[in-house]
Amino acid sequence: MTTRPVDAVLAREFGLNAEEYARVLAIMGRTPTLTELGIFSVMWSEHCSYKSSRVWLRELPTRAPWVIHGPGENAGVVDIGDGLAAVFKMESHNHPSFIEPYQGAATGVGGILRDVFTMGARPIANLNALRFGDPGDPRTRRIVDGVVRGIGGYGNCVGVPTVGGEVNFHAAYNGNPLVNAMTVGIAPRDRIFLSAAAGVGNPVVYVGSKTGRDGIHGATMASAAFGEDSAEKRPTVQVGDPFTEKLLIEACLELMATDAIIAIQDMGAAGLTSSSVEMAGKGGVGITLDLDAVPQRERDMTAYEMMLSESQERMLMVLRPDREHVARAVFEKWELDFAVIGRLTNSGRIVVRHQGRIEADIPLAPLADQAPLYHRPTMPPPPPAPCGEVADTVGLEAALVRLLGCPDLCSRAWIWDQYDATVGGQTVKRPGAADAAVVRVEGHARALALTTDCTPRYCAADARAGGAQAVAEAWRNLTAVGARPLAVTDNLNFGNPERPEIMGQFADAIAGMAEACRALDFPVVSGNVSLYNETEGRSVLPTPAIGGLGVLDDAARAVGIALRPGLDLVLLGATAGHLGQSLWLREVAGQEAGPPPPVDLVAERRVGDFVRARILAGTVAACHDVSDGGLLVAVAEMALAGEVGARLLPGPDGLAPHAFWFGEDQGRYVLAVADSAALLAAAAAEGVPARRLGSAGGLDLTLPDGATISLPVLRRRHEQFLPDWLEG
Amino acid sequence: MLREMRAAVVTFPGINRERDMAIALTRSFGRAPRMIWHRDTDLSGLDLIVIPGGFSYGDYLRCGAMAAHSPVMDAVRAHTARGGYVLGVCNGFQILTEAGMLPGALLRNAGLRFLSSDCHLRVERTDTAFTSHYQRGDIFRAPMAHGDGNYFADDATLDRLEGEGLVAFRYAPPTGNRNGSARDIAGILSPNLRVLGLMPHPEDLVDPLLGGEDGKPLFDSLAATLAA
Amino acid sequence: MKAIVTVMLKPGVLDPQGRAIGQALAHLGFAGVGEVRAGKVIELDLAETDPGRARTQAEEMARQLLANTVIESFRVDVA
Amino acid sequence: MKAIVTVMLKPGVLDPQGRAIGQALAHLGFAGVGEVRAGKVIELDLAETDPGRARTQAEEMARQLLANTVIESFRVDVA
Ligand SMILES: Nc1ncnc2c1ncn2[C@@H]1O[C@H](COP(=O)(O)OP(=O)(O)O)[C@@H](O)[C@H]1O
Ligand SMILES: [Mg+2]
Repeated sequence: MTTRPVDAVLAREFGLNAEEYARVLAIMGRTPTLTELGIFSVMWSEHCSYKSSRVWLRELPTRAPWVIHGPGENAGVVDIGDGLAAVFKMESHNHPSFIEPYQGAATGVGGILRDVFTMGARPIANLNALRFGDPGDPRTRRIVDGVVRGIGGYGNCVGVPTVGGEVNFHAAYNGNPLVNAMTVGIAPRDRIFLSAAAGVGNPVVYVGSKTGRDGIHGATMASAAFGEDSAEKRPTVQVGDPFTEKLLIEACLELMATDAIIAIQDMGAAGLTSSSVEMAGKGGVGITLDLDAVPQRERDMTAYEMMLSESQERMLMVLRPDREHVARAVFEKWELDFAVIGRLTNSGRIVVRHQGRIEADIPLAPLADQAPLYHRPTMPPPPPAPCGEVADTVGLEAALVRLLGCPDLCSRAWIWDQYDATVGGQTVKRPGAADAAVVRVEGHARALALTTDCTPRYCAADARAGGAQAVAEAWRNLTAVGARPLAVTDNLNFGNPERPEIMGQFADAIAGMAEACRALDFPVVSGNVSLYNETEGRSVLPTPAIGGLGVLDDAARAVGIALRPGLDLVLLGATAGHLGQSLWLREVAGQEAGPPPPVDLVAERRVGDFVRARILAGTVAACHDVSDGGLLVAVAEMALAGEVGARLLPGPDGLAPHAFWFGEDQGRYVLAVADSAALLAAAAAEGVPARRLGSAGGLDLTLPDGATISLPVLRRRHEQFLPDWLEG
Repeated sequence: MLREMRAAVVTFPGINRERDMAIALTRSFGRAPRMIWHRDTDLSGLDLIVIPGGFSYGDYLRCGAMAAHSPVMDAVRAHTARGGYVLGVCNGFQILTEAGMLPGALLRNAGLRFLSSDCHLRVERTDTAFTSHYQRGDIFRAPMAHGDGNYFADDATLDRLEGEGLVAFRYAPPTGNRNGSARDIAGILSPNLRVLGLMPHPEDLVDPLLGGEDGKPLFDSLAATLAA
Repeated sequence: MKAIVTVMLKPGVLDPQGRAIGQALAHLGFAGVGEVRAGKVIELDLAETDPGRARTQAEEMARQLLANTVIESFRVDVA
Repeated sequence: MKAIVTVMLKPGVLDPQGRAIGQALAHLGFAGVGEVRAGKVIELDLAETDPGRARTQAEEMARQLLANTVIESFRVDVA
């Protein structure tokens, strides 16, 4: 290996700017070694240090009586009753999924699973929030195909059902798709495992797969320090091994049933470095690592390579010394590597030894406390101009058919048919069956409701309104199945934070999210920030994806969206006919314009609480929130799900039909009930706007203007886009 | 009183539907099955051995190939030689064919994609321990979730299976045969009718709350037979 | 020694993967592509240094595990 | 002509399948098996009759479709 001097130039290539490198020199009091520089560069990277986002993330509410652990742990933890906790988080794998869609998405799923089971929870559900480029872009098809196969390939194999998600298409994601994966697990509430190391002298133990040269810090690829064959030796793409992950889940859970583990942390980004630094740092202890003991897949790996490798399916634990043999036996049973690779010390330093040399010796406190923190300039984006009156030139029927077949609204069955949604035997509401997935807790009546939501075009037009809307929609989707919304995980996908207009979007989106979370008692307990999502200077749409979790005390109370014959349809919530940023405006009128629909958080809560109470009272047969595409799309989706038609009444006087049926006003639900009079009366009594829309029956959808569409025709339109495009 | 029925679920590294199977068996049998790790080879005193679904050994090389060589499979063979019952579902079916306990093989789905959705199965015979609680010709629903469920055997084997009435279930409308299986075969029996292998998952449809009880008669059939 | 075991579906067993590859090649504009068959290759590092014995070993591995002779045939190359 | 494209994971890329096969062979009692790598082989019937041109064609197909050159390398044999 040729060596280059460690200096400001190399630091720059490792992603540290001059000021940051000066800080490294001050902390070290000498020139760092290559390994030390590597450790600083990954710990102070945007991904690990949140240096651009931290000041804003503080604004999010994170507490509620039911929150057990908020942000700061591997995943968020909330009390769900029966002595149980739900553990959940969302994480992005955007860039790897562009380079190698299958493995990028697969390892994304693997990583988020580890964040959850490292806390002692058995994963019970996966979700995925996906944004792809324009279907017309030649790259998009390959990316969609690979990402979907990768998510299925990993999730199906580990045996965790994939129960929900969302998909959008927009040219802004050409060359930069977003792949956000969410995992939810269940643990006894008094058996949550944390990462803070404790007990000087205790063994530091490595388990899982061997370490190879996978995914070593992208920055180092640019360095010429490694000779000609560096590209061959250091694949930036990691290959996932879901089989090993499955063994790792079972082995960890088996060991967690004993008292052997003091602290545990998965090796995610920056692998051994971040796990050891964070465990020791959080526990306020020191740590020594002996890299000769690390299980290695390849020969002649350097300390630098081992410390920065992102090989998958690995965990780091601190064990009670008298239980080391118990742990070893468990991992041997599951045929996984197990190695004592270090000890905790009282030095307050991380000391890395390799082949008789000290390769790194860094004080931990300043590595954490003096990590860069930026108040980057923000430029508030201009408020969107109103889009004014837009006349309807096509009528309701043509617009409905076009909308139901468009990429953003067409059936996602082609995708979820590749995901095992039933493994585990607890899936009460599968993809497509309800606004949120519902998964029962094994052995209990109780169930979790799960959803992911964000409408990036709203966020692009007005990040604050869009941020609030994403939270409100997640809350609404949980409410629509009858669940009590508990908490949120998020995945904030934005462009380059060094550009003030991007930082402005980021700050605004957080402000909107915070406002909605507060108003809805819906705190953020975990999350992930993904910045620099841009290609050729063009940023993705601001996409603060929200993962919502709620609870149903009795899974049998959950309702889906499927219509049944003979029921009345009732709309709850106020309709102003807001067409700005609607899909009707984009797909039918050909404009992406106007402000997004405003979210009235007080009304949101009033309507939602009313809907949930009716569902839990058992008077609601089906419920669907009104979102993308508006009211008529929601009704059509209910009809298709139930294979039952409906006859619709005219909308209110004074509102253009297309505005009533396709406007995207927020805070609305369509309910199917046997007794609409009782529902209307109850709504009136509580000040909730309500309106009877029509009744269900037959096999046609009859619109208020008399037009009739048969469900099979509508279904073909709804279901054909993805298979035609991807299998053709 | 009913005789005590003894069922066991055998698991291999990578199996992931053992819990689903245990729940279904417990529902029909009134008691939980024994869970057996593949390194244990003592299967004495058992009436029914179930090999559940999943991705044994990651489905690497060929689905079921590595599990089929596990020591426990010799014990499963001995169990059938004693006249014991064996049920293999999905990966379990693949393991039974790889072990040579059922004929044929499961190839990649014809469309080359993992298929996860409900399918419909027609019951071809009802005079077996696995199907007595169905009516002949019944069409029932079961979730399927597999990438390699395309049943293949040479024509002579297929003719023999049909001639001897060893086809237990076939894919039926409305969903039909989506994986390309020869002669729509979804499940087959051994000549003594004591070994059943099938691709779809009746164990995931035994609870009205989860969408229906279409799979329950299979487990009720077994419970009734074994209690007799 | 290195033994290379190539496993192909037997003639007569439908090979949807081969067919799909053939179609995809045609879509990409490659002309003159007839039948396409897809198979597996397994490279083994064997401690055995005698080519004949290495071959016998690899053949035994193929028969027992690497190929399913109901549907597949195999070929062993030793280098 | 027949072209045979062999696609293997690049050295250094994790090969979980190869690893699992190696372990299974060891469990079956085969001793002396070192590293195992698993790959794909695609056999193409080409209308092209010139070996050089057939190879060039097959290499182009490998680059465009048959191999994922981010993680895989390939070899073409013409017969
Ligand atoms: N990538 C995906 N994976 C699994 N399910 C998905 C995915 N995308 C969408 N779905 C499912 O499709 C259904 C419709 O999604 P969506 O239109 O986003 O619902 P809503 O607008 O009500 O939030 C939901 O059940 C959702 O979980
Ligand atoms: Mg949504």
